[in-house]
Amino acid sequence: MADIRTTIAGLQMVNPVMTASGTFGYGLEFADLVDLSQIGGIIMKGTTLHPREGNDYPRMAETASGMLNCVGLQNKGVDYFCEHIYPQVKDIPTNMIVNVSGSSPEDYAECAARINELEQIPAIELNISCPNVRQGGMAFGVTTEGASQVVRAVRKVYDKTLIVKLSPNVTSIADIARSVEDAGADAVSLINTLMGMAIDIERRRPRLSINTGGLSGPAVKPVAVRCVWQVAKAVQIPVIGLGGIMTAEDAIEFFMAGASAIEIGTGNFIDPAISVKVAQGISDWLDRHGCKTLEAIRGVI
Amino acid sequence: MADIRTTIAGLQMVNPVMTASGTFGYGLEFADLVDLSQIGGIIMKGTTLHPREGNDYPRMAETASGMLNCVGLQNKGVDYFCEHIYPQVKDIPTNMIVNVSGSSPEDYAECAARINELEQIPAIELNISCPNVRQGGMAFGVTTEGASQVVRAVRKVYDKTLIVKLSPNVTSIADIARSVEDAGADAVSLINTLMGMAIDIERRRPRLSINTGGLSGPAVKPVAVRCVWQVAKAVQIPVIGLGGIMTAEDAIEFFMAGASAIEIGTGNFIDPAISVKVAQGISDWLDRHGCKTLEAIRGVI
Amino acid sequence: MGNMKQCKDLRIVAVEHPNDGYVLLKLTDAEPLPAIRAGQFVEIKVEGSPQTFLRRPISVNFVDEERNELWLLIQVVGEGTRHLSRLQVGDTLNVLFPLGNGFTQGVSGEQVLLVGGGVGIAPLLEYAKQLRQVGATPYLLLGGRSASNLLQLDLFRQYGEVYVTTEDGSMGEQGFVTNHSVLESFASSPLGGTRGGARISCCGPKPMMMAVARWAKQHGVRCEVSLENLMACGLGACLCCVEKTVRGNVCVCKEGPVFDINELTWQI
Amino acid sequence: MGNMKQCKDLRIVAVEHPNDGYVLLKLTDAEPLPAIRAGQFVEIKVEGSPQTFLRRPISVNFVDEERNELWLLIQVVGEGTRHLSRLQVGDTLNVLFPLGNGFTQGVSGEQVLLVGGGVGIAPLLEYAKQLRQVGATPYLLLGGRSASNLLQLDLFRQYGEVYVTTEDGSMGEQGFVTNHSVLESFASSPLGGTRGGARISCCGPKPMMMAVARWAKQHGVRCEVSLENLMACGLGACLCCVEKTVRGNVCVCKEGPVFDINELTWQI
Repeated sequence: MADIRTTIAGLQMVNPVMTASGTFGYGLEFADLVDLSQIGGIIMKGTTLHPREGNDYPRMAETASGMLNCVGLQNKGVDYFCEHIYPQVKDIPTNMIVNVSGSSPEDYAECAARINELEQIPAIELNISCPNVRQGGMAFGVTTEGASQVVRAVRKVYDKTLIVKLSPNVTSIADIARSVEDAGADAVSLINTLMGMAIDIERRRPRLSINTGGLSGPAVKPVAVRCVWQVAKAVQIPVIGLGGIMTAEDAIEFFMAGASAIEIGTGNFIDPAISVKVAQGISDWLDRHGCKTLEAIRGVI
Repeated sequence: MADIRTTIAGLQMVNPVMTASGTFGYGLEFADLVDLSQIGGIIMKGTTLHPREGNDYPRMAETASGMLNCVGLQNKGVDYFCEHIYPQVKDIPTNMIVNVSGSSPEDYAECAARINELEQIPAIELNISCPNVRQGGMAFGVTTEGASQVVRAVRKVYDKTLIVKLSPNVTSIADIARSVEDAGADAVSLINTLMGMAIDIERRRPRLSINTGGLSGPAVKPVAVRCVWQVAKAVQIPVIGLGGIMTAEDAIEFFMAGASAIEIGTGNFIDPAISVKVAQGISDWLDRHGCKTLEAIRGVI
Repeated sequence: MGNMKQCKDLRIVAVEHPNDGYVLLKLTDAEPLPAIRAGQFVEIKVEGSPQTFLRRPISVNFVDEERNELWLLIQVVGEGTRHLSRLQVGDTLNVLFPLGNGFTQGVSGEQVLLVGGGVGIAPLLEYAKQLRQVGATPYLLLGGRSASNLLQLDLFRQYGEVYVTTEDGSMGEQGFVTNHSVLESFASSPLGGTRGGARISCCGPKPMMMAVARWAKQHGVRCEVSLENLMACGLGACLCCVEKTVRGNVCVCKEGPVFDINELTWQI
Repeated sequence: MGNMKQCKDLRIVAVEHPNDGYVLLKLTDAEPLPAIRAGQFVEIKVEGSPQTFLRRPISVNFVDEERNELWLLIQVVGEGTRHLSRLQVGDTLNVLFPLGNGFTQGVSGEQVLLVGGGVGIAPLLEYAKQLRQVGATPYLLLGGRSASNLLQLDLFRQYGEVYVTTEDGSMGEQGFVTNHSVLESFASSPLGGTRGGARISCCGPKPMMMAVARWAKQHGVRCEVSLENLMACGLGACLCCVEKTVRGNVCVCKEGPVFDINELTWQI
């Protein structure tokens, strides 16, 4: 049977399937429905230095083969996380990763430093691409200067695995990827959501409270595969691919495009056990095709 | 009954529905299936100064609620158009518009100048955003300098309605729009396709001959509505919206986002008569909602 | 285990069409269904419906313990629900359940006025049953646009007195539930209510729930409402279905869907 | 008018399942169907199939003028075709047709060898009929993986001699069509063909058509093949289904789907 254990910049995973931030809560919400130990890693919801109420309702709109959201980083802040959530999640038998957002390089760094102290958090995913809050890092994620500035600040204070999540809402995602690699990122994950909008024509107003939101789901998969392919050719560090993955076959596309691991986001809303099913499906696909490991197909395109 | 006659920078149309370049041929291909006189305007396939063979097969891949294409501006060149195609299309009773592409500002200008001489071509759509050819203008469309350079060159030699088609594959489409407005564009149309990729995992190769292609269809509609909303707020010239429109309700979203007219692209492949049905549906919707003209809802968001 | 969430294909044993606008699906499973509290809901996956990408939250209409059946009463509005209305006996439906917290659990001897409007009436049937089971006394005040929107009345009558209003007067008293003559008797005793001490549980369109909440507040009656915010995951993960409360934004799917009106920030 | 393209809902009058792998849909219309040339195709819209966004090109299997029926023989491979296989008599199917140019129209007295493989056999039935109608003599050489892939043989026999090959030997001669013993007799007379002067029309998987084209070239026989490139519009507008020819890239949907092998740039 194929060996799909995966290591991303020192982060060891039972398989290459992770759950994307904001789509799997803190893992606890899914404990009844899926064996969490069979997931490569759980990237918990976005955490910021200070508590955030997030955006007003409505925050979601269904679109063709996808959905828009504008949650806006609702969270109780890093202190609350450390004191109340960490104790509940630290013993979940998989990689529990914190997604970190902020409004300034200092914010990011301070939040990351606090999490650096948490023994059982082996990595963070830096969200420099949230499209849904004015100060959600999108501003940083769309310029090479801004991106490397944040990553350098965090790298100084964070010594475990540092993943940086990239935005597809840029002219050249490869340039951004190179800049965060140079700034010390251990890996990049992409794509974050595509900025979109939907209008309720009967009420004559946007379907989302802040007008625009992030598009995710199968609709964006072709854009995600393209971005992963471009970035994998541009950087040496591992690339974690995400964007509309619903099946093992979808995941294989990302591996062939150059991804070392994948994240499942919106798919968790359709099938809470999708991550484990996809992981099993990847293993089965490799067996059917006589591949011993993912390296046999990774980046073949 | 609502009056949906529309004028875009001097271009008078029986309704605000146009067919997008590359999806409706020269109109002739659809003559059996739809009353061409009931379409606001037909934007004919991309024309370049010199003939182009386009890209190799395969050029198309179906995706979730959309499709990828990499046709690559296959056309017989502007001379052939003027001598052989223009005579066949000039008397089609609607606005016959030529989509112009090129590899250099000089190419664009020379091609536009030739078409400027054709009495019954009231407008051109400048394609500075084709993602499918190395020299397809994408390079121009993704920077404000490149975009305005091409538009200025064409504006010098073209004195009829000049529409510029914008790419969504940029960090700020509003900036590009402002630059082409300053350079003399009479209107902008958006969005061109999103750059995407799909992989045939059994054959272990991209589904498209040149690896990547342009994503269109309902999947991209939320991105298109967002772009139209951003651009309509950024410029004074009319905005023509397109991207995944399949129904009159979809079109109404674009008008509410600020569009003065719309184009239907991929939808023509699903229903050859969709443009006329959408035009009728827009009129019916306005009647049902007591609107005398599109101005009653345009840009209400 | 008994009330752990599960996500599985349930078998359809009956598809009833009370009228054109509704479909009643009766589902069963090889294993005993988990314990379900009245007011909890399920998220169903609509297969083969291009317009329906996300799951759809549906309230639990009734649980038939003897037959091990779960009933879902669905109003046919869009393409997704039209698809559900075409399901056949023997088909399966993928269901994620039970979700959310239900209505306040009843205590023996208490009186509870269940106020429902439109398809919001559905979950009140199971609630009326559960209240009766613990020895509480449910009263039903049900409103609809017209008689065709008022279903399962015979079943409701098994559990308590039923009062009806319709906007077109085709059944019961004409008007909205808040216009019904019986309502006065549920005011708090100090305010002259002959059934003082009763509390209200309400489910229906938001304007109707706000009107009921306003009345309850004015008449010193405890009141809870069941919200139907747009949601994706149903598990408290996506944070899309939030409602502003005195505790800040909370997920309707996880902290709700039932809230005491004093927890909400409604302007009433 | 008689052969103008049209896009309309046709009514399904029969749904036959020759075996698990195929479905035969018989469609009709209130008005007389347009004139259809053998080898032309239709583009159908698959409703309610989330995985199927674009229309699907399907070759015309047979036209029953008396019954005003259009037959489509579809191999059930993906989600879209599975959907088609579940259609019921009375349902409608939206069809864009007739599309493309068909096979070379027959002339009285000529002999034509129709070579088909797999589902590519389907359009040859209508072609055999039309050849017979003009007084030409069709011969059928049909190949499949196994007997279950060879359908409608009785119908084919009404129009000409039928020769069969199967890869597993379950019917006819074992091997590929190019291995069939009868083939030699169709070589050009100078090369000893007893049926010299016959031409070949071929439809099937590309490797099979290339093998047939190679044989035809080597044996001095005129040969045309029907291509199945991926396409979107079917009208020559999207330029997605292009094939490289001696004239450059041309649309298979409009200039084809049938091409003389000398027009193509195949390396044979």
